[in-house]
Amino acid sequence: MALMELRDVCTYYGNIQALRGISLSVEEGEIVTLIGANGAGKTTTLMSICGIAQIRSGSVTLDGEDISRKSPHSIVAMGLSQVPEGRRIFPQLTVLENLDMGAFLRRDKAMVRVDLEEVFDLFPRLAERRNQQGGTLSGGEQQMLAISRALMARPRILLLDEPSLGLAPLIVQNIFEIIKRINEERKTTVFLVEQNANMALKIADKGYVLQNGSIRMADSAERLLANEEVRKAYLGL
Amino acid sequence: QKKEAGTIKIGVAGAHSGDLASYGLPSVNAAKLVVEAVNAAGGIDGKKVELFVEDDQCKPELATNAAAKLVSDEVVAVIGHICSGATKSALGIYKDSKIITVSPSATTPSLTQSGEYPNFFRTIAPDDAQARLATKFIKETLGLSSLAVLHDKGDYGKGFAELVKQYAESEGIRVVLFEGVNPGAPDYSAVVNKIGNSGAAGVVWGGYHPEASKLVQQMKDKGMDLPFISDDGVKDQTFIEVAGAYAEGVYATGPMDTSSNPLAVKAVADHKAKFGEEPGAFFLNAYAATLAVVNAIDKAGSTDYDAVIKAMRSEYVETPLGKISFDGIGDVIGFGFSVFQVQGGTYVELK
Amino acid sequence: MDFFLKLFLSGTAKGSIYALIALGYTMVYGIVQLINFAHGEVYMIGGFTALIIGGLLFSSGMAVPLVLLLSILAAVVFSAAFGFTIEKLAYKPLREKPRLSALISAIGISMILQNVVLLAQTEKYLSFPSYLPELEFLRPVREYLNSTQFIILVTTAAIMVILTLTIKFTRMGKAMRATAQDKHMAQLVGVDINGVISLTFIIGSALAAVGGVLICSYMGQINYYIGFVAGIKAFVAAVLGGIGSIPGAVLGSFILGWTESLGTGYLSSDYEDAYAFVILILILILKPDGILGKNQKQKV
Amino acid sequence: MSATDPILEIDRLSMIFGGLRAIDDVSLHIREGEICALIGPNGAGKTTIFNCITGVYRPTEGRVTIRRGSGQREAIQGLKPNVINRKGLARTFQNIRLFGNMTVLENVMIGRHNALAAGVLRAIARDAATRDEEERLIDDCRRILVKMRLDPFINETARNLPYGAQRRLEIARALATDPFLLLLDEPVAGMNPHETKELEETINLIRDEEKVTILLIEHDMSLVMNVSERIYVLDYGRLIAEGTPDEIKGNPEVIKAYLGE
Amino acid sequence: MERNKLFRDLRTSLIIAAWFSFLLFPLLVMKVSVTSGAALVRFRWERLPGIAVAAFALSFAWRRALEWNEARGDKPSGAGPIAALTARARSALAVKPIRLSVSAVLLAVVAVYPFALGMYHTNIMITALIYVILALGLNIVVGLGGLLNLGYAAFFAVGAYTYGLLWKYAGPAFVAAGVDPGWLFWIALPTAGVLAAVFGALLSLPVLRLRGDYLAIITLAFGEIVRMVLQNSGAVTGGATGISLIPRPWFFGLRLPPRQAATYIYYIAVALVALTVFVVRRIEDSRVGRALEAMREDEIACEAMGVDLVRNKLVTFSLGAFWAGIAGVLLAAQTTYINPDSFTLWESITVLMAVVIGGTGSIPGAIGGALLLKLLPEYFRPLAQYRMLIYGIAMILVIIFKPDGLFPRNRKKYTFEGAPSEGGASPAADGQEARR
Ligand SMILES: Nc1ncnc2c1ncn2[C@@H]1O[C@H](COP(=O)(O)OP(=O)(O)OP(=O)(O)O)[C@@H](O)[C@H]1O
Ligand SMILES: Nc1ncnc2c1ncn2[C@@H]1O[C@H](COP(=O)(O)OP(=O)(O)OP(=O)(O)O)[C@@H](O)[C@H]1O
Ligand SMILES: [Mg+2]
Ligand SMILES: [Mg+2]
Repeated sequence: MALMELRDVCTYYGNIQALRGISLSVEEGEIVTLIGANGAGKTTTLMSICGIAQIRSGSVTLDGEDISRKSPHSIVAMGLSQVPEGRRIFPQLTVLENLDMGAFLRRDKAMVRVDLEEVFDLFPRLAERRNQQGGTLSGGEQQMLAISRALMARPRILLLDEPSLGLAPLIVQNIFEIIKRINEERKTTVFLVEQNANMALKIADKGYVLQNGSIRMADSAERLLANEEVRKAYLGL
Repeated sequence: QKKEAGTIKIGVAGAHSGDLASYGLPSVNAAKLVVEAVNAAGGIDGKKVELFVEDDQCKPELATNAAAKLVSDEVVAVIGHICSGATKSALGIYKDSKIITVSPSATTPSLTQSGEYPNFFRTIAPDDAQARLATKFIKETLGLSSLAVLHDKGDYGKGFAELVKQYAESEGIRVVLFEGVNPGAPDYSAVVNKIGNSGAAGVVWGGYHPEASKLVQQMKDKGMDLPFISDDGVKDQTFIEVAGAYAEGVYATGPMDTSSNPLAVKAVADHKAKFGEEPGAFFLNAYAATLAVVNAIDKAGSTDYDAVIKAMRSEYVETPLGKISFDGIGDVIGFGFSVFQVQGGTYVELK
Repeated sequence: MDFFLKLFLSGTAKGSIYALIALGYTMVYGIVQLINFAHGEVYMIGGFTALIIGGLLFSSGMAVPLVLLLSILAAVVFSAAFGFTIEKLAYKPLREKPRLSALISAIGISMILQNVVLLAQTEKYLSFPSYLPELEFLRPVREYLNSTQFIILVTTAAIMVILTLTIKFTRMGKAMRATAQDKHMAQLVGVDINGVISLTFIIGSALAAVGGVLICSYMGQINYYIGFVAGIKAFVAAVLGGIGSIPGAVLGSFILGWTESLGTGYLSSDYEDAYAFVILILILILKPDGILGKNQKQKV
Repeated sequence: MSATDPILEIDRLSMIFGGLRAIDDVSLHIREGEICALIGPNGAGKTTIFNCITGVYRPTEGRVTIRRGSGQREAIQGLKPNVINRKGLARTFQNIRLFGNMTVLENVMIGRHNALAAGVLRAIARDAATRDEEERLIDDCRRILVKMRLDPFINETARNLPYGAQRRLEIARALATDPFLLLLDEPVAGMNPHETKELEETINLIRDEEKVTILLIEHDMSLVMNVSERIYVLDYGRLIAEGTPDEIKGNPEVIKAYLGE
Repeated sequence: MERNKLFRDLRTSLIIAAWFSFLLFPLLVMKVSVTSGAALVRFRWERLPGIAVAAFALSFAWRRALEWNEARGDKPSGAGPIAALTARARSALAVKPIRLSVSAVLLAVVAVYPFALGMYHTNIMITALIYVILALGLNIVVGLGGLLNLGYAAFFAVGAYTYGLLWKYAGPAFVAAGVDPGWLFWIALPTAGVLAAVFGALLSLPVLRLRGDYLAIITLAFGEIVRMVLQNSGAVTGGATGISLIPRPWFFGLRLPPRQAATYIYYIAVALVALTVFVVRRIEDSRVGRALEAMREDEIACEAMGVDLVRNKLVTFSLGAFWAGIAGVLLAAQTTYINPDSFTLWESITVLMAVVIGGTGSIPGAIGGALLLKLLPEYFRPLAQYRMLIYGIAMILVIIFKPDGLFPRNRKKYTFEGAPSEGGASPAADGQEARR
């Protein structure tokens, strides 16, 4: 059984249909990437999964349980965590408090402290800024914080919306390595949305191409990387 | 609109909602009680009396609307309004439409003394009469040489306070403090401290009872035992209810004690029976106003404006305030004013 | 000097009265950014509930301290229930809507509550019996500070400390702050924002009820309209201190109390409110986010 | 004055937030007609420099001066953003800040706010001159939109535009203010390689046809290396290198701090 | 399935009924009265079943209504019967003859109103029209400028007192010279507008950098200070006693009886409303209006585009104040009596409610909102003491079911004709479809 599955999901903003019946599945331990042009509906897909955007029809299941009518916080409590589009840092909380919020549902205080150190190791920049207000961080620093905050939850399944956006080249490489490592070491399942399709497909097991609110292609990452159409439209080659 | 044969329409206007509703609603109850009694006794000349109740929230512009409404309802007379300001703005309309207006509570002297409003009457003394009486009492009976005069900044309270100040100074009493306080504030301890600091020998309050009770309470709490003299906005059983033991010893001017008047006893008892509680402010004044109107129409034998006005001025009527009539400018005659003091939980008239 | 001390203390007492109401105000504002106009009415209802329940218990011959305790408890329970219900009914449906809509809803609720009490109880002022104990040690200085004032002051301080610590350090407090800043993101880290918001209203209203009982005991009277004026003052105090900040609300209240008291004492009480408002304007010109408010300037 | 006299000069600029020195004694300059890039690790202070230039922040120390055409050199640090904009400096924002509920056309119209004169009274009277002005305005805006290849979206609500189009609209709106210097903050962030390529052309076009000098911040090295003539590299608020793309690519310090590999 | 839902619904309603019976018990069932310091409580048990039943029924209806409302919101516009109707009405209005005849009918109704309905209705309509002007003015500040102003009544007061004081001080001279003091109205009208505008500019100058609710509270403070000054400077303004016997506007030297005077003032008010609408529309559709729109969306971006925010806000404040001043003169002329009680915080709040309930930023909204808010309580008069309660409930119902107001803003959007229409597919770069 797939860990997470979307079946014929349709989502609307007011009367604009953003998702037109999306079906996809993510197996435990996989890295799955979703690519697509701007406005294809990638972000909407993530928001539909975690319940922020109400889906109008179809279903989302996690561990076989239908979560499409559950409230976001109880979905999160099932082990899902997200790096949302636009970073959504709590602007008036410090870096440390933001990270703390990431671990909001965790009870294992000791482990949280260990994870905190780990995150600071990954992004030394954040360690330097630990007492600065989140809202005054630079764009890239906020992005690092958003990723770290999601990691602090030690999720079973991690949703990432364009994690490399606004990061320096050196860090971008890092980010993909980190994702790969987390997936391998912690057995975290990863669902990755990226503009940098090249990098994303390189670390992913499986990929979906979204166009205009519908799944256009679904295949293994390698095959998508090799696909002419994909190369032309999304990899800029 | 056709005039329904057989009914005499009387309006009741005043603040029935908003922050001043507690002064307006008792007059509605009073009018209702009178009208019920009149109708139960067969009405006036066989005609039933019908009440039209209009709210003005004590706001001038709403008062004009209420007045216009009553005009279009073709009332003969209006019991109201409650606040002087609202009364002023409504009176022009009543005057032009020839409607008699009897206020139970509007005390601004100019309402009658300006001579602008021949249609206006009131069952309450104008501020100057009370102020004069209060000053006389302060000078002659209490023999105070200095005063702190406070008021609630309102038309009524400040008017009274200013007159007392004026009369007192002309009598040679020093007014060492003259200030307005915010009505409704939770705490007056700063101004109470100031009274203490001013060295005043007595305190005059122009305004209503809620503030008065806070003031006396806070004064006594601070160990200040100065004579406290106020107006008929305070000469109200509610004041004693609210201020409790603190009310003891407070002076207030007000219409002569008519509480033992059988009509007053009955009115209060009726109120308790019908509404389940003690009546509120200006209840008896409104009761008397309604009786006066009913009586004048009865005596005039018609609802003709001039005839009724004439009857208002010439005929006496038994009311809870005593046997009253009105003088040429509309002020009430037939029941004088007295100074009262709270003694043992009730206002006792000081002869 | 003695006069100054008296004025200062009465300002302090007045400030703590404002603070009792401002605390709940600022708390609700801090979490949902709503100027909760109905807060003053909840305070008034707290007072009425205490009067009613207290009266019932007292006339049944119960001991005074117990009457006090139970009537405060009743006030807290019912006010909290009101706060909870109001939020669910009138604010929650408007959460994602323009902010002014919720403000209008709050004004509507305020009108409804006032009129419900006016109609179902009375339009008159009622005497509010004080069940508060007379503290012996204050007797010699009662010219400066009486028992009720003292009790209000202590209660305010205690509530402020507890609330500040709760918000700063507990899990719930963190959830509240996160909810305040970004509701969607708070949900995405697992915060049950409905629960948090309900709880905020419950706590805020419970505080209002405590304020209702204590302040009415101090004034010795109650009426359906006392909430409106008090609510506005508390709102001003909360803004002065930096709205959303708990210590700010208390500080703002004290500054308001002192200004009014000293202004009355040395100038004239005619302009009592004006002094408060002038101070408010001056402070906000110098510190646009209030005294203890966070600078919410966003980085671009 | 010579033609190579810089049109923007930043002299020993520092910006301190609390105890944090976000910009530390930075001096740089831009000459007329150049395309320059400002790069550096996250949090190096790039956006802060833009904010100091455009008046969002008042620099703690240092001077920012401009010279337009053959005019006098004037200091602009500490002036208000709208005043600086009127002097001919326009910018885009790292986190897109469009007027989301307004149409594409309207966004650009706001950009031309200062090119028009009608005040309140003339707006009420709506005299002939005002009507003319309004008509010309729409034509002007359309011309700019065509240039930015946004004309297909002209009546769309800005918020509903694809991300790439939104970035271009930010540029169009800035261009509408008739700047001589355009500051672009991460113009291709969130764009796919294809869109990046297109924007590269657009940037060149703006410089060549509109004669606008450009200073840009970007993390996408393909764009930076392709369009810019000179590059400044910032790290921890300090300037660590300056040079042509090739020089920068080979600079070991830059590689270590920023580029990687 | 359906049955299940119904069952659940009923159960929820039962719980809610129980909850409200508990919640309202002390206030509605118990009744307190205090005699000689002791509170006495009476139980009105007969009310309890009523409360429970009402709560049960209302909660049931409430949830249904909310559901319906949500469904309505989700539906693509143009699907609901009402939407279809408005759409049809709109397209009909686009045809010139129809538009003309509709306006003619409207004009005729407005013109004969005072004759058809009598003095009371004319009077309340004048009050309502005064509030329409106020709401239109405040709408400039709140709707267009996005600045929350809770002290708007202050400018209203400036207007009313301009006329009042002119009358008080210049009136006797007029009378002595044998000139009808009603002339003063026409002098006061522009003077009051300008004075209020100047006040608006002066008062707002130091505080314009404040944001959101801080601005709101400062304006509230200003409003209260102005009222206090009016109240306390009795020597000049008459203090709490106010100024009375203010003359009605000059009418060719005739002293009109109240009924005709009301009609006359009604026409003046209608003309002023028309003027206000005209001016506000012109401003909205201008460079200034666009800048305000942008300022509301994003101040930082707006400033970066060279828009002077301070100047814009100042203009907004004074423009708003201007109309309040005008409305003030009308008020003074209508009531012939003014005192500070007409300019309390409640007045400011009422106008704000009119703006928001009508639809923030919308001109028909401001008009509709003000008419509703001022006329509704008048028509509620037969409800007597339940009036304000019902009024509060009505307000909440409106705002919950129409959170964007009754007539939400339908902003004129600048468009370029000759471009593909919004609905059409626009060829975007490289075959990607334009997002819609
Ligand atoms: N809040 C909203 N209201 C209305 N429409 C929206 C909203 N958010 C997104 N949309 C529309 O839904 C569609 C899908 O948007 P979405 O943000 O999911 O795309 P995306 O694939 O994440 O694009 P990007 O690469 O720009 O992040 C777009 O057409 C967009 O215009
Ligand atoms: N208002 C502020 N208060 C405190 N610190 C600030 C503020 N603004 C910026 N900073 C700090 O200054 C540093 C520089 O920020 P800046 O936004 O200029 O970085 P940047 O070079 O643009 O980075 P990025 O590439 O991530 O956008 C950062 O470390 C940031 O945390
Ligand atoms: Mg997206
Ligand atoms: Mg940056």
